[in-house]
Amino acid sequence: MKLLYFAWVREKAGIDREDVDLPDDIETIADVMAWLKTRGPEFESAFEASNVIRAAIDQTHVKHTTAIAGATEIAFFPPVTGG
Amino acid sequence: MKLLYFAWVREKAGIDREDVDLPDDIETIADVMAWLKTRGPEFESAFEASNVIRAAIDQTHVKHTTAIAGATEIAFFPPVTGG
Amino acid sequence: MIRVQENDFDIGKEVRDLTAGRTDIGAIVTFTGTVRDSAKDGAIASMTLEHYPGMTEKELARIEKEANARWPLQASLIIHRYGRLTPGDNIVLVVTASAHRHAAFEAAEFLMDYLKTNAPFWKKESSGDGENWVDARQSDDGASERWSGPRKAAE
Amino acid sequence: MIRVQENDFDIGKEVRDLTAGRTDIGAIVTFTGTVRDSAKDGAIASMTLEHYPGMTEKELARIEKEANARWPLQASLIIHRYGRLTPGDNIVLVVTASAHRHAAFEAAEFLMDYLKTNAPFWKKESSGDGENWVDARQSDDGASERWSGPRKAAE
Repeated sequence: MKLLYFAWVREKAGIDREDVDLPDDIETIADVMAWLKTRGPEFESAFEASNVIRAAIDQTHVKHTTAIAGATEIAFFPPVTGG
Repeated sequence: MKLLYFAWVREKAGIDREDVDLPDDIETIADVMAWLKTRGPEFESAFEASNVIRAAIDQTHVKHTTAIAGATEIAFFPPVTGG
Repeated sequence: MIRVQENDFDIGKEVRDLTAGRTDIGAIVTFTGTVRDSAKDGAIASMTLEHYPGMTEKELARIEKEANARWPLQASLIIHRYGRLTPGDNIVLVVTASAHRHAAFEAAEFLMDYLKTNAPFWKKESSGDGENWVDARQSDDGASERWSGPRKAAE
Repeated sequence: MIRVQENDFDIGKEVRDLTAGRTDIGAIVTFTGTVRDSAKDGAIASMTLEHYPGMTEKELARIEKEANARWPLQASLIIHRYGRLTPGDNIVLVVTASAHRHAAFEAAEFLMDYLKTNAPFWKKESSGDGENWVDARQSDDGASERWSGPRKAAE
């Protein structure tokens, strides 16, 4: 699975993109974030306030409860401020 | 008194501006229009639908009931369509 | 600022001139009215705008002042053309600049609604069928009246 | 049409290109968002816009399509810049063209409200006090939600 990080999520995680093998029991965006938090202090810090972090699957906004089945690219970022 | 006419009021009256001596008993815009109508077929035609004609005293929109006392310039025209 | 002129305007240049050197503006709204080829009775060949010199400037200035009193604008501009125009030509330009977008949008809409009902312009369309004075639209009176109630929320 | 670019844009040129040769347009609204020097904690030296290449284009196209479904637009354009900008610089341009002004105004406001809440951009301000990510504003979520109710009246 391709994971992307933007803005302060990227800065805290210390990485902007990576390819990872997600554990089989991960079903939703929330599961991915919970798993990411276990990957060391940078990710723990990046996903500490996970309730404010937004996600996109294959470049479409999704909720934390959305299933990731079929996804090829998941992005995590703070609330957007376009315009 | 300086009188000005615009758009189809001007075209029907056949004149765009004139200086006139108004009779002493004329008090309001409505009085002026009623008097203008008596000045021949062109003015009768121009002011026939007097209810739709708008007026300005010294370049400010006024109502038909507005008194003309103190005016130096009165304009008559159809509803405006700026913009 | 207001201008009544026969010649055309360039939106980009007008915005640049109005906002040059300013760093307190976050939102700029422009409205451009153009001659639309949509006469009820066939294609318009041209449109002639007649106006009331003197009163036009007075009304535009009054309307602009009113918009600045209602919304926190950093800058505003109204340009209105007169004379003979053809389809696609610019008629009017309104520019409003504010710190926040809602004020800029509302002030621009307000200016246009008031121009429609208060600026002393009259339009004569020429088409293959002859000439025709454009009627003022009742919907424009309605659009203008909506601003006379309680003030709409603005940032 | 949508464009995501690092370089600046000229409002006048964009409007001309979008409306060239058209005689079915009566109203053109533009919105330009600019960098405002108004950080809570002192003067901004610069602002850097990060975005999500690929998703940005997808979201802008989706938002533009939605506006065209809701209002009778003759033409529309969204340009969004990214990279390092300084106070006074242009950030975003929205252009809507319609036969009537209310549709053009409403569609432009709708586009801006949705850009604020849906376009994947993030802004980092640099000032004398250091760097700071700009928070998304709750008022922007509210502005976006107002379009999810019954459709507003449009000509």
